[in-house]
Amino acid sequence: MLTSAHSPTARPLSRAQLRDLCSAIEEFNADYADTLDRGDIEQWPSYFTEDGVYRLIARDNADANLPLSLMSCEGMGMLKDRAYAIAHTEMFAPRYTLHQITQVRVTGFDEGIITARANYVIYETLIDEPTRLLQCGKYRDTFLMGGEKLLLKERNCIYDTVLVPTCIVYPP
Amino acid sequence: MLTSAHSPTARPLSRAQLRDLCSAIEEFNADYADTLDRGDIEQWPSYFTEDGVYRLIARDNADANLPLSLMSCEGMGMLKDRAYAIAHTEMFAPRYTLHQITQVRVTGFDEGIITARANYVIYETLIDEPTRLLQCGKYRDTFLMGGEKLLLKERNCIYDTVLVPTCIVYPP
Amino acid sequence: MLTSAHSPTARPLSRAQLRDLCSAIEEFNADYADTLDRGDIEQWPSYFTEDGVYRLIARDNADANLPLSLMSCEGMGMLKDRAYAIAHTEMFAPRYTLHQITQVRVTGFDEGIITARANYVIYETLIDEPTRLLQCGKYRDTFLMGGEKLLLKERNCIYDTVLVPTCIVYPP
Amino acid sequence: MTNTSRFASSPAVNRAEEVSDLHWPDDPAAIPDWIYTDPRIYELEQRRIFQGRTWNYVALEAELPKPGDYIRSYIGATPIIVARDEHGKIHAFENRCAHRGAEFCKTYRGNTKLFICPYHQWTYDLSGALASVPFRRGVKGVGGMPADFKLEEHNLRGLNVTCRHGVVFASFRDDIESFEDYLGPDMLDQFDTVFDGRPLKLLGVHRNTMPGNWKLYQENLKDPYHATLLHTYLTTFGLFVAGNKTMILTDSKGRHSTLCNARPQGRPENDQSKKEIRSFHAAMKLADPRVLQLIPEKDSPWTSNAITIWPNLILLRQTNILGARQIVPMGANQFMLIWTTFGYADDDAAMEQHRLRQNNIFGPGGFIGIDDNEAIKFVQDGVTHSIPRHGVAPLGQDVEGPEVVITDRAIRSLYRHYREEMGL
Amino acid sequence: MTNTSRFASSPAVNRAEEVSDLHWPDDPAAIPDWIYTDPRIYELEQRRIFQGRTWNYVALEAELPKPGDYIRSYIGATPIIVARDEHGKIHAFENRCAHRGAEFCKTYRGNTKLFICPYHQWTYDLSGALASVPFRRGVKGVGGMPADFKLEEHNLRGLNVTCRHGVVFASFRDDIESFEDYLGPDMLDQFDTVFDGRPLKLLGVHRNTMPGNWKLYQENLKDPYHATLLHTYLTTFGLFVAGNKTMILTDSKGRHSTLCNARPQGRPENDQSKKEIRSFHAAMKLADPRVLQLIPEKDSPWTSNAITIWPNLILLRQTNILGARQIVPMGANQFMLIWTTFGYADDDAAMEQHRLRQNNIFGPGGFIGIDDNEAIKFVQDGVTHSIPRHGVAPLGQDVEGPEVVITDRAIRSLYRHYREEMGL
Amino acid sequence: MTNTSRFASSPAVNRAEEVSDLHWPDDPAAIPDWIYTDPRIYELEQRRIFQGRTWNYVALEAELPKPGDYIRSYIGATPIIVARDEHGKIHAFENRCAHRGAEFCKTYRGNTKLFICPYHQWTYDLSGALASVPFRRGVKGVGGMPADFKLEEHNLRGLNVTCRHGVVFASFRDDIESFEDYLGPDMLDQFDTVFDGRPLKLLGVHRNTMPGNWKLYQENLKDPYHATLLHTYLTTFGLFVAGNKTMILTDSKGRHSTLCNARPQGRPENDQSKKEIRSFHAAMKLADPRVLQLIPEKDSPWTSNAITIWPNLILLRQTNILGARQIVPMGANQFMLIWTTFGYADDDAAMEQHRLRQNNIFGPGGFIGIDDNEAIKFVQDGVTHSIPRHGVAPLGQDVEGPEVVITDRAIRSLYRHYREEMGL
Ligand code: FES
Ligand code: FES
Ligand code: FES
Ligand SMILES: [Fe+3]
Ligand SMILES: [Fe+3]
Ligand SMILES: [Fe+3]
Repeated sequence: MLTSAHSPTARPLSRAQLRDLCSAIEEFNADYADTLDRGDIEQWPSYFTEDGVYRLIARDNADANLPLSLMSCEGMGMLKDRAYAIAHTEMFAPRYTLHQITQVRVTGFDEGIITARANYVIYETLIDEPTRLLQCGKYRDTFLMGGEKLLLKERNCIYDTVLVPTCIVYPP
Repeated sequence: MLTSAHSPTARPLSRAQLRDLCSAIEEFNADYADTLDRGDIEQWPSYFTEDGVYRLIARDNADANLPLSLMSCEGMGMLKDRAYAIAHTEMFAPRYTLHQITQVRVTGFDEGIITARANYVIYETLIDEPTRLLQCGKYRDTFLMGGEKLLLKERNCIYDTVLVPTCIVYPP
Repeated sequence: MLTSAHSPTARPLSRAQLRDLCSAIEEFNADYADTLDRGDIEQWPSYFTEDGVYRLIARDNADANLPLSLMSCEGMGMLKDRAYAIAHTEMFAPRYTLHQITQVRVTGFDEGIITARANYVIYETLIDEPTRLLQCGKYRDTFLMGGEKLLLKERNCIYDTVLVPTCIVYPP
Repeated sequence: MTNTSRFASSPAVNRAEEVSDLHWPDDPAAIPDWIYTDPRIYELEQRRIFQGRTWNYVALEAELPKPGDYIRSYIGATPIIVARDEHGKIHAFENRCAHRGAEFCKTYRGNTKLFICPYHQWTYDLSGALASVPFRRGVKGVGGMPADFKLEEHNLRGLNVTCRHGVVFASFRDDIESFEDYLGPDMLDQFDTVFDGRPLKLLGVHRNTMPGNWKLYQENLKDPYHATLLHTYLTTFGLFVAGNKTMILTDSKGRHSTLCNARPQGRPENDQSKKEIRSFHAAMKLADPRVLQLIPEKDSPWTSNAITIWPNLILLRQTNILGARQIVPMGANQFMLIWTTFGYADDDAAMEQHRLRQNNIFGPGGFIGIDDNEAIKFVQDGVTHSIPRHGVAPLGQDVEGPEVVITDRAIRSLYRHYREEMGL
Repeated sequence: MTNTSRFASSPAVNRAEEVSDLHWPDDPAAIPDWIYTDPRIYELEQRRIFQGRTWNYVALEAELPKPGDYIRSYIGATPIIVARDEHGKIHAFENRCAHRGAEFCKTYRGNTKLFICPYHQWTYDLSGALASVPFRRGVKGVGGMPADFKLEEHNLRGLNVTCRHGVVFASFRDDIESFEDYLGPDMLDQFDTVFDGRPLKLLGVHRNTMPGNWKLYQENLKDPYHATLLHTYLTTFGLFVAGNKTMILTDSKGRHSTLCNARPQGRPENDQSKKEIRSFHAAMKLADPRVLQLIPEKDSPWTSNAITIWPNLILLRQTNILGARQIVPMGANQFMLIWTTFGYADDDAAMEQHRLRQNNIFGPGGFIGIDDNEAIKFVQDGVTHSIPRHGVAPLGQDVEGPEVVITDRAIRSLYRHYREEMGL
Repeated sequence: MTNTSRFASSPAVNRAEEVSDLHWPDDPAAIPDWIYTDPRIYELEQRRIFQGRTWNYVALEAELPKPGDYIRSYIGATPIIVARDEHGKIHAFENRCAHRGAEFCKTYRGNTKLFICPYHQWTYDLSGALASVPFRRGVKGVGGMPADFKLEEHNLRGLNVTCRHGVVFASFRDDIESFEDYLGPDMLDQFDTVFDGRPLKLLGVHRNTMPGNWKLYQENLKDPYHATLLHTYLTTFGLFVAGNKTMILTDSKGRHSTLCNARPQGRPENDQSKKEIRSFHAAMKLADPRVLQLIPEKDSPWTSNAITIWPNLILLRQTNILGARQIVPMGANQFMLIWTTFGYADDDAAMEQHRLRQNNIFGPGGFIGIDDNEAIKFVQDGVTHSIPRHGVAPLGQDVEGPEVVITDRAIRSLYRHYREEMGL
């Protein structure tokens, strides 16, 4: 289950390898968050592989094994369609978002496929309104390591904030 | 005093050693938090040594040198008793919690005893209620390094959120 | 623009160098935050070079290229004057603050000058009031590396929380 | 229902009745701000509408398939429980202990034989009847309940329950027409196009808070004008376009409505009406069109049916998405939406996946959901902070036929009914 | 008290008096929801109860041992300061500057000779008397205070203060009986079992907000029914069990009460009453029993005394824990609890450590504290969101003796007193 | 202004009028708590003051230099837009769509030709006039607006606008005196010392919420007593000292005021008045004195002018800082401050840098801003939680001359005017 403990790793990694992978993912997440927090949504798909999958999942649905997602992109086409919609066609008040991503943890490594997790919190600020907590949750990730470069094969965002405040515009 | 600056280290550590210890503690804290945030409270004592001490301390009591703790476990017996009570006997509404642990800092190392600190924030989500900040504070830790494995000899959680919202069910 | 993507680095750094710089900055930020969160404001200037610059900038002013800062210190004199005023002459209710600094990212390195960024969130707690989010934003930093020791040549804090709750006493 | 003597109305509600200073404007197209902002109106709505002679959506049967299954739900702002007893019968009752008033059930859903209030362990069965109280006879022969204490006088407050084609509705009133008469023939027909009697399969539930008055959401789904203007995904891809074949139905009382739209094959040609639509993006193409692909599954002439059932349900069939949206008011300026998404039990894996994929359109992160949620916030911001006056819903005429699309007819008919029910 | 002309009552309070629409039910066991939810009742309570003829707990002397020591405290919702002057006398006064009204003291505790309001530096002594104002005579002979300005007419609003055995109580009223008469002989006797005159030692203070009406907390401690049902730690380990020797006292006015319980040696045998208690875990054992170990220290026949002193104090002696809980109302649906935990000054290190360890039972993170805090939230959730009616407290009879444990007698007697004081 | 029939006053305001239970104290120096805490007073202020015959600051022309430039602003709590049309004329109108009421503009500032409400795309020009509505004639000849629908009857609610020396003021009333008459000769003269007609340059804007009633901020700037006591930066460095040459002006109605102070060369000698000032730090020296350096730029005898223009503007010239502070009430106990900081268009780079540096003194992070913001919170905390009464502003005499510094004269004159306007 998506919210259960981390999957066993295929081949155990050395401390050093783990540390390197972990810091590489931390860098990846820092850039991922900065791209979104700048509102540069059309760059967002570039963090995924061609067949990359993105899902935003309410924790109660995950716990009940219900398959519905709040956002769901299967592959680059749907990732780009969502990015385009947010950038050009959806109507919403301008907003600032800020990510805090912590506790990045590599949970598996096999044949260049890395499984990892992290916690995220997103703050949202609307004009002349106080900053509020938009959502907090967990990333459950699968990365593809291509040389030095990491790409997301799959990012599942399991959010605790089941009662969504108004709506989620930018993907967490 | 628990909220004062960090204690001097016995023998100075090399940058590399510091970095390794720091990332090891970051992994430890990631697992510690994930265990609690999954609600798997009965695994919580396994992060401590047999004589491990856990204390949850209001910052105003700490600053005033008052000895009272909101939670206090001296050794594995009391750690397990609290875990059991939360898992089986205490009455509370189901809730999600999410930790964010940041600024892990190794402040001392001597004979396999590591002193470290970190900041934590915990978000709590009740059914059909918005996510709220439950508590923020500082870890003041002493770890025992047994080979690759770290265990807490002592974790003092000094919390800024002196005015506790309702109650603290899961130990921070 | 201060809120735009990160500047290109002069000479590319190796993964290992990047990692070392990054963890050095994380340590620096941990100490910086701990100093402020202990209320030890008069130590705050010691994190800067003699010609160090500190600015606290509302994101909407930054985006509109308006030069105004909420706080602005040009050099050690103004840094110390602000620290002294907070410690000795300004009138405000006692408060706890807690920083969370995440996503530290080295964005450039040249001749011992490091450019880096991070996200920060600050929680404020007043007596008999709930902890509240005081401000969230981004650090845009320039460090001077003197041997092992880092100092801030420039720290720009670009805050999302444009609608400041009451006032900002301690510099973020 | 039992121990009705305990169900006196609240002072808040009594005081809410003092609304003599509120005057509805004469212009039949005008809607006064105060129905969105005045807390007295909110209180009055709880009693006159949600606790009045209305059928309120509370659950899908698919959410509680087995005996002992239950879910938390709401009627108006009141938390309730919907449960299926050992005989398969569905009951609904208030989530408030008959002893000291605790909201005892704090889980989304579950399966149980008994509900035990944690405070003093009063224990209720799946029908909400009080089954036992501890120490009823005291200890050692002293204390405990009075000799004349009757369990059956302390049941949970039960609700009147009805089901149709797998959908559960409840009412605080026993003296109410059947659900079928409540809907009327046309709406019932629409209802049955979504719920044709086939067993349903629950796909998931989303919840969000909306910073606006709950009625703004009812209006939104009775407002074809915005549908063809605000939503690029509807206009550009022809899902709902003024030029399409359209039908707008209301029931005889004007409280329920349906917007039907027939999506043309392929992309709508760049017809006359496009010029007026700023949200129309002629150039826009989807990199992955599956999200909008229509897999024929009904012999309905319509590709979308947006059904509003007064007071708390929106039913939406759009392309292959099926969803129920439950409105839970939370004060004059906020409400909760519960989006229950489902398919049919006999969907194959591909069809289920298709519905899940298509659901990107709706919900609090959906291409269309975001537009509407934001628009409703904008309206509440406006009516809350500007100088109070009234808005206008002047489009179309009340006598026009169902095919007229640029009309506020359904909004005006709703408020005629609303004023009667509220005595305004 | 001084310049009483300045203490006219507020419009809010005046309007709060218009509660003619509120009717208390006839059933003597019934408690109406509106006492927990109506803001007018909350306002009225501030004036009739907390500002009325009541003794309110405000501090322990051990919190301000030395001259110049002070702490922030509250009566009802009103912030006050409790200070010890240079002669050792304890004073209490409002934390509101007599000039423009600033709440000038913003520290939990401290030591000072003078209180200086930061806004314009009006300066008060430790009795709350205005000592000086800057520029009283202006500058260069012009401006400043009027010639007839009298410092003594602008003191901080002083309170009537009394101390007993190291506990400080205060009242807004001078025309009030002595604290001893206020408690009455039985309660005074109970009070003295906790405060036997030995000097106390402060161990620490915890604070939490409770999402409920403040009276629910008074009820909770007057409710032996829940004590023996809700709390596994009490029932399973025999700290409070219906089967134990028990006594429930109230004062003659019915506003104060004590629940006494005598814990049997070792673990309670699996007696009759256990069957009714779902919270009883026969199998449960403690890996470290020190938290429950009873170190005999009093010749009292009781091992626990839960004393409620109207309106804002709960005193608890449980095993070797000693604590005072101060209730600070913060609106109809919220209050703050201040848990002050202490021992005796002559405790040795082991006994102090024992009390600290045992305190895991209580407080906002305590094994029992969590149960109660959650239960009170459940009740407030229920009475706030369900259809307003009344709860029932029917257990036992008003004429029964103090040994009857399964009874709501103390709750009913409280509300008889409450209705008199409130004129409801 | 247009379609005034739509601008009936709100029930909230109607009910707010029922304040007959509020009695202003007889003592002319007394100010009752309820003007800071009662929501009815807040509602009444919106109508009688902010929507009454007042000129409200809404923008600097420098914020919208080009045709099509606009900013969001407020009058009282009402969101408005200030825009410059293609002819360079400045307009102000409510940020509320004339259709269903959406607050359609959600950006701080921008440039546009048209304002398009997102919900149904009603489109307004830069004067707030309704330019078009989509589907006005329906589709295929049916639906759409009634034949008699007139665009000009659905303009945005326009405001009466006036500009002086680059500052934009607006009023909901047309029947109001000119801005010059509104200020009166003395205040106008003060206004012109800050705004001497030279073009301005916007340096930036800060915003913060203040946990207090908005009038406390007006008082703060009419209160020389606190200025010379609270602010170390003023007292220690002689920026505002009782001993300095000072002038306190009010207009004939007593609603506007100016505090002028002439800072002596160098540091103020340790004169008599220092003894009374606890905030005076004789020892304090600045490591970098540039923040306080005075660069002569005006032939004014004063180095600081603190001008309060009723009801929503504070103008501050201090040393070389120039700033406008706009007050936006947000309920009885909160307001927003918008700090607009500027220089002159002809400042050289060094002067601009100097102003920016000096601005460390003011704003929500300024050496003086922090003092005041905290002090105002303290007062609101006090009047909110203590027993309602009244504060006093007794300093000085109403007949004294403008040179008297230790006086509350300007505060008393404000409240005489306030009572008239409010009918209290
Ligand atoms: S409140 Fe439910 S059993 Fe007492
Ligand atoms: S408010 Fe206290 S001195 Fe003025
Ligand atoms: S609300 Fe503005 S166009 Fe309809
Ligand atoms: Fe819509
Ligand atoms: Fe209890
Ligand atoms: Fe000031």
